[in-house]
Amino acid sequence: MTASQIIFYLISAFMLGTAILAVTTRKIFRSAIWLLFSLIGTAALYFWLEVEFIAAVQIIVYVGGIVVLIIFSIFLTQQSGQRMAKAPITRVIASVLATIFGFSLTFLLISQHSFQLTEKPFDWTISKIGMQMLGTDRNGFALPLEVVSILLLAAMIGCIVIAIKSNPEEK
Amino acid sequence: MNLSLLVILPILNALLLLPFKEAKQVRLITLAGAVVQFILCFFLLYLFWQEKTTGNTSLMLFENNYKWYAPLNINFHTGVDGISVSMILLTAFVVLAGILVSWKQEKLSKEFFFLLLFLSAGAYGFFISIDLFTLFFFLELAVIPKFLLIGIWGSGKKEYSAMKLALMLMGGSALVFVGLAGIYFNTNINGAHSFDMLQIAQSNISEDIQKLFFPFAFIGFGIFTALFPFHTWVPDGHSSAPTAASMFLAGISMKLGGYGCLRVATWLMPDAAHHYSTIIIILACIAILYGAFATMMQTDLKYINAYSSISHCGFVLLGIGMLTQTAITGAVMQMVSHGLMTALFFAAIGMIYDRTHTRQVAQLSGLLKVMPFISAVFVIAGLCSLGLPGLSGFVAEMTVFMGSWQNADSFYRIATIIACASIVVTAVYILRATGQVIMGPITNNDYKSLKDAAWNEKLAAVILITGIVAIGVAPFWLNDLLRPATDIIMQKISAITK
Amino acid sequence: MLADFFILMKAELVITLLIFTLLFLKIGNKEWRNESLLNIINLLLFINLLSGFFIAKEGTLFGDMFRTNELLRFEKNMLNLGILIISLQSYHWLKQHKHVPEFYMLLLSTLLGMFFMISANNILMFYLALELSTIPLAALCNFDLHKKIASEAAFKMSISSAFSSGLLLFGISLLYGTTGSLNFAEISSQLNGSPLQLFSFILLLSGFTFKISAVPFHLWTADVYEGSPVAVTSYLSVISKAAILFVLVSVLYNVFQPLGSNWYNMLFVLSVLTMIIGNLFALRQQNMKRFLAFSSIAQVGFILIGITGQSAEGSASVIYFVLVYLFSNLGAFGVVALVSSLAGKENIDDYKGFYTHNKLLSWVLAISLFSLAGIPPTAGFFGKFFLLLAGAAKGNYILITIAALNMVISLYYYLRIIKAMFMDENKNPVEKINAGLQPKLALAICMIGIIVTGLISGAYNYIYSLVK
Amino acid sequence: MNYSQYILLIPLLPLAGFLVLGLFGKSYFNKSAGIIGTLFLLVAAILSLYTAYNYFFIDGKVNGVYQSIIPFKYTWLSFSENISIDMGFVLDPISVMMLVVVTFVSLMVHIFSLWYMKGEERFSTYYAFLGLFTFSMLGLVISTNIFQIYMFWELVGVSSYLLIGFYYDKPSAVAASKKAFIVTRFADLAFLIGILILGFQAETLDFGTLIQRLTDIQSSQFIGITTASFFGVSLLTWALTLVFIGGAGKSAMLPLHIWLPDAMEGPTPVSALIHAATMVVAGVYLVARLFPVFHINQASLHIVTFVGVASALFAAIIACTQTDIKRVLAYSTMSQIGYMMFSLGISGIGGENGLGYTASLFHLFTHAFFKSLLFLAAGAVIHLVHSNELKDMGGLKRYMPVTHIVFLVACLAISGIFPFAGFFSKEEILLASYESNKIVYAIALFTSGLTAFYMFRLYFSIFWNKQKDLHSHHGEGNMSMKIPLWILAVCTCTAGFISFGKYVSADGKELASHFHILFSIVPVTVSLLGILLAMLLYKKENGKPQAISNSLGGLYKTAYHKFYIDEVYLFITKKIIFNLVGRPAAWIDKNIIDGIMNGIAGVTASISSAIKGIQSGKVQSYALYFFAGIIAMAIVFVYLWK
Amino acid sequence: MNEIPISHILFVSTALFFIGMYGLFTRRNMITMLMAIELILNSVNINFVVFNKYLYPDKLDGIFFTIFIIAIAAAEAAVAIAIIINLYRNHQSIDVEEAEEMKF
Repeated sequence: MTASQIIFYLISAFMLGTAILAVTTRKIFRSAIWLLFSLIGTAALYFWLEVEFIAAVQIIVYVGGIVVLIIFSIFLTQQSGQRMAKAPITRVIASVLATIFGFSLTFLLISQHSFQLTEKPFDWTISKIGMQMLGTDRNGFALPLEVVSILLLAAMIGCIVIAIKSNPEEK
Repeated sequence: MNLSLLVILPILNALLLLPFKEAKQVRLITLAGAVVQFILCFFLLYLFWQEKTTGNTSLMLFENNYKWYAPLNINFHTGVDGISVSMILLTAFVVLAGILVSWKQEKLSKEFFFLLLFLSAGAYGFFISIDLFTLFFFLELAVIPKFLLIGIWGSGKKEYSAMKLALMLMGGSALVFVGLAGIYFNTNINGAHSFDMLQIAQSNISEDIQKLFFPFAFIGFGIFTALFPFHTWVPDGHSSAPTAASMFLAGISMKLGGYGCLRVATWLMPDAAHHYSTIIIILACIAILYGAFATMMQTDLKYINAYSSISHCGFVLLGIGMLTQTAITGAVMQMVSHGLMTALFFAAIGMIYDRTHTRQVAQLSGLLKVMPFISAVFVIAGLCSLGLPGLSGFVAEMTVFMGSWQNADSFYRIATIIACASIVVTAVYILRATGQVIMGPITNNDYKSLKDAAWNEKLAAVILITGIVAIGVAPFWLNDLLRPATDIIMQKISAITK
Repeated sequence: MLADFFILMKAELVITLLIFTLLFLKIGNKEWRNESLLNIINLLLFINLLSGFFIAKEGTLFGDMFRTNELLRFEKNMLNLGILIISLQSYHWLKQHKHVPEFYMLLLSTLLGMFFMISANNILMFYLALELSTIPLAALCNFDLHKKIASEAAFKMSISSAFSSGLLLFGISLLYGTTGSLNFAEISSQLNGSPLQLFSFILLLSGFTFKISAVPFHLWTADVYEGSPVAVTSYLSVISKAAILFVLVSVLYNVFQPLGSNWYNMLFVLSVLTMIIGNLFALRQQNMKRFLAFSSIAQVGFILIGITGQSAEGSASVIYFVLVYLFSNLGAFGVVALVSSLAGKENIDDYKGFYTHNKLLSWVLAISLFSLAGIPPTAGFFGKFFLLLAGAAKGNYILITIAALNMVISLYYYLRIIKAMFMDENKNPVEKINAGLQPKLALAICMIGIIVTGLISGAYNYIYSLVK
Repeated sequence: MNYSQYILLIPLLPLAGFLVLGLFGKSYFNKSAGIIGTLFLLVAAILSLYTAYNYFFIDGKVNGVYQSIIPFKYTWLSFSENISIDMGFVLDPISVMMLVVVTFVSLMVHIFSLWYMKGEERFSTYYAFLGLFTFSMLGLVISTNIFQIYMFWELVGVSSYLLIGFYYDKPSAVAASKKAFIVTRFADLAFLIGILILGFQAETLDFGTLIQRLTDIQSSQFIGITTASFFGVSLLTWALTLVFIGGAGKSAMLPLHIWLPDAMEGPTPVSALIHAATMVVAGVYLVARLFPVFHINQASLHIVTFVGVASALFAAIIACTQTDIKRVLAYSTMSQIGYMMFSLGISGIGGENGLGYTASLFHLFTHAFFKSLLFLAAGAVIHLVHSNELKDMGGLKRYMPVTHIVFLVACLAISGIFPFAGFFSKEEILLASYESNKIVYAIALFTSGLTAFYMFRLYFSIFWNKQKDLHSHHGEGNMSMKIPLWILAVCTCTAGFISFGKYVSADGKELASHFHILFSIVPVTVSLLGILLAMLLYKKENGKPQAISNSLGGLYKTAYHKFYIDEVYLFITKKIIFNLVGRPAAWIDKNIIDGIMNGIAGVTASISSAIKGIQSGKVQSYALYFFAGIIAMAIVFVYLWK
Repeated sequence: MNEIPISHILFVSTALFFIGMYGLFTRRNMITMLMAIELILNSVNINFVVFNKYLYPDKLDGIFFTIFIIAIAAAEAAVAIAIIINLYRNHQSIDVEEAEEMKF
């Protein structure tokens, strides 16, 4: 077993472990933290995969953005120390069964599929990504970028309208 | 003559009502329109005859074919043969009488007449359609007005009845739809599917396909014409409906089913018709006898007539199931006859109900003394129902019997005998009702001051009686009208039976 | 090249322009009165609609990511029309609302998303457009800001759609893994029906059917419809569904044609389930919006039948039905919106005796419901007929029979409303509603649409020629 | 002779009377309706006498055989090339004879009713119905087509219904009319089926052709109908039996006679016309019409004989016990028709063998006169005493001398006393039966004695016996009452001298009248004995009849209750048909069939309610369902159903 | 590098996906549900990157898809959180079990 392999399994174990903790712990703040670790683990996986750009984006957007957002909203809506209520037991059982079954089925399908691995090198560079991101030709992603920008604008407007604190007398 | 006029006129008439508010204006306009339509129908008959006497032997006359949904090969194809003409005449009679009978309609009269006209447009459209799509369109068109008519202006458990009627009829048309789709996709006219009955009749649908789709079409249409055991909408629907709606329902709308069974199911799928004729006959016989016996036990006049309609419509199905020319002619005659007769019956019942506010046989008696005209109408309708010669019922039933008997096989003969037996039961229930309601001493003193029919009611009754007598005394004209048309249907059937 | 760009993306550009106009209106200093603002917006929407009819071209842009043609243009015009109708009929609700420009910005951005989705020629574009048309919608659901059920609806909407897009994404990733491309045409050429591909396709399909709320992916629908403002509900049930349906048809017919026999079976099962479950639930509803939600679920079942046709007739009938459905459902929602915003009543029981004071509105609702039920002479009849006919073309008469019988069940609950309005007695029926010009206009458009699109075959024939 | 110029007027005039009076009578000429109706009929009667004269004496006979002449025929409804219903007018001996009888008796009744029905509220309606009946009856006798006869058969049935129920506010009249119609309708059902069999096997509905084909044993039709069998009996027998049942229903033969006594609820002139002289003999007429075919199928003819004899005897026995004079007359009618029937049944064709046929129709002819006379006279009596019951009558000969005389004449006629009409016809019947079947003869003879007994029981009870108090003393009546009585009485006295066989015979050839003085001694003696017995018992009031009836005990009671046949019918209809068929049918319809339809709706609703839990409002459950859906789809579509 | 079979990496991503799903099914707090969604999206991202790198390295489709998903995830989270906050304000609870006013 090479070091690379060991690292992979460690990262994976870390990622999955924290993910499981994130969805099972009953303290909401801890849950957020475990999520943070899991996301960092994912970023680590990207590093291991040698797509550092994605790893960076992952850390910036997820860790720096979303998790912070979540933590803020936790502060806004909850006493952080409180233990969360448990889900009904039937639902838990059903969920466990569903996820395990779903997982086995999915993984069975994936593992039975023979992926045609190539030996071609995966060469990406930031400049290549940048060029394509703004390109309008065959491999350009300018249009998606524009769409996402509109989406972000709309999301922003939506958030403002909904979350803005309206004056009580206007009710 | 452009047959579309027959549809357009009532719809225009209905639309014309919209700006008016007064009940008087509304009914006058409706009546005027109906009279024009009535005349138009006779004009059609005249033209039809002229064409036929000048030797026009084509299957459908006054054909008009407008492209409608060209990609699906759906056309607005209209035309009439003798059967359609007779049905159109029937519709004209019943519509005119129905409008006259509901002359005094006060509650929401504009809506009432609007729906009546709409319903009649559906019936006319149905009978002139050659294209199956158009046919189906008009078939369904006629359902909802009935629902509203019963639900809004009806009596008794009207909502239940209206709902039941609408659902069962829609169920019927759902089955019809499957049948039609089956026919459509199994025709191949120059590489395209077709809804055109004339084209379908010429192309031969394979027997297996026919066997598959015939039941759909037949049962579907059969529900409209009270095929046993799908007849249960009939008693409730008829009895809850306002008079004119009952007349329309029994007089016209049940005929849509019979016409469809004949035109669509039997004509287009003769192999299957032949294959299933035994079942049809058994069901028809059950309907005839069972309907008659069930009628015997009814205590409400409208129920009596409704159940007797089941029995009478059984003759229609019997005639169709027998697959002989005479029987089929008889079936059509029975449709016409039953349409007129039952409309008359309902009119009479409505008139009685308007005055006495009851339809319970047990509560009525001796009406002959106070309202001789209405009683006479009632008796005439009853006599027609039990098949008195000189009235249309006799002609129709006898033609069916004659035609049925033509099948030499003993099964058919026994079926015929069973069907014949109903004439006794019919006599029993008609005479029971008549004896109780019309005859006997007046038991309720309130009835002594009741008025006889008003002019509009008299006119309505006279119109219908004229039709009944015209067929009863001189059936040959109807026979001559129908024979060429049934000939064509028979050509397809006899090709199989030989 | 640049001219091409403007012409081909005209619809999207106009919408974007509208969004930014509104943005500047909002940011600007002037305080607009809601009424005048609404009239301006309606006018703009009308111009937007008109603009769709001029100058068109076929072609692709952005390296095959975006495509347009006559059919897509027609579909976009339909959506434009729909949004205009919705805007007109929510006049009374918006009049009192604080965030009119925001409402329209969000609405239009979802519309933009739908346009991109319709025009998408790339699964990434498709996904992004889908999200663009979904995420702002979740915000829109919450636009009755102080109603708890609105928030609840919005939350359910956002979580459900996030979950569904998670599954969809997983499917897309697997699809990408098995085909190696994001471009529709290339994906199509790589499909071979291997189990993993089928699985990914199922995930993909579930994403679609979630949006059009086919059973068993429909559960969010009713709750969201009930809780949202009527305008949003009608938008959800008509426009957003319509857009997804257009895409679904084109994706299934063009991209996943190699898996045709597979998805035929799936749609068969889904449509049967959808019709039956939709009908069974619609039977028991008391709230008008919720009722319409289930009825629209049932409608989707019928639409799926049309899709199973796998022929030009099939897609033509689906698009045609969507057009009809747009008029019919918006007609119904128009009345519901009026009653809801002016009389404050949303339950079916409140509609008892509706006919006593509101004759015209009753007829409008009745005709719309008849059209939904597929009763002639309304366009709904033609729409349903063609759908079923298209479905029957494959010879699956079992499906057709089930569908035809389901139409009977559906008739029952539509008639229930009719019965309530016309037949039932009520001591306190809804008072006379003064609809005002804009909603009346909207209803008039719907009525004309319902009558004309059916009896006059032009619409269908045109769609058919486009599809062909 | 060109009959076609006027012949149609004979049936159409009464019809015109019906239409005119029916549509406008009530409003415009209620009072004069009687005159109008009578005038219409007078013309018709004259025309038919004229026709009879022409037919019998001028051009009916070709080569010594009476031909059937068809002056008018129109295809009314054609079913196929061969089978069509034709409306025609046939002239042959029996139809011409019937024409005369019907129009003549009808005319008498019309005239009589002018007095009898005077002041009735529905006077014009009454005449309208009479017109309708006369039209239908005429149509029946002139039928060229077996279906035509069926149509008019039904029409006479309905006219009879209308007339029986004329006093519609009397529940008993309503019930009687209903019963008459339904019972005969039941018989008509058999008739109809018989027609269907005959018509289709013979491939024609035309009488002439039908008889010709079915009597020609070489014809394919004959072979077809005789070889085909159903339950081991040949179709021909079936058909004829069924046709006969039809006839038996109308002619009130056992066991379908139950309607006839009740039918006496109608106005008495109506009973005279319909239920004595004309309609009830339609069955006889029908059998006579088809006689050649019956003759070739002896089995069915035996049935005719048997039923005829049984009815004759049975009715006579009951008649002896009844106390309602109209009922007595009704049973006597039934008995006499029984005579006619069995006379046909024992007859053959050709020469002497055909005596029964001739005798039967002769009796029909004479019976029409004396029985209508009896009824009209009875009507006069009832009019006077306002009761039908014998116990209310007695000693009336003082009050109504004319009635008394004519009644006596009629009684003598029916008892078969020389020289009254009944004597001749009855002697011929007895002779014919004597020659062919001794048992029949014996029963007939006994019945004849009974007839004399009960008729004179009636006569003596009404006109002699102890005088009862009369509440009204408005005399016997005016000329319009007396004229018909006199005319009929004269006919009763003279009709017997017509040598009937010259005109009517089974084969159309002349049949010399047989008149054996020796033979008639026995029957006349028997009749005289009957009269004597009646005289002893009823001429003066005494306790003997009561004593005799008491001593007969159960037998008398049974006869008095008409052998309980009514009760049997009542049981069958009320208990079996209504309770075991009608009620279950209605119940099944309401509960099972309708129940299933409603059940479908109910099941749908309950399924809907059962699955409502899916829509729990919990978004996580939704997600679970969502995912479960995907899994299910994946399993099904990836693995199971590709 | 290549000594790790692709299926192992896919195992990890799939597992992450289902862990997220489990969280979504069972967490009663709305915000934690949102977190579960993030896990799901993450697993998809891994898939894309892996497929791109191992199977189709000539184009950068997977990479781009991942980038866009991350952007969308942010937008989605933002809107969802806004809604949750609004709900909290109106209702004082973000327990999903209590958001079930509309049902059946």
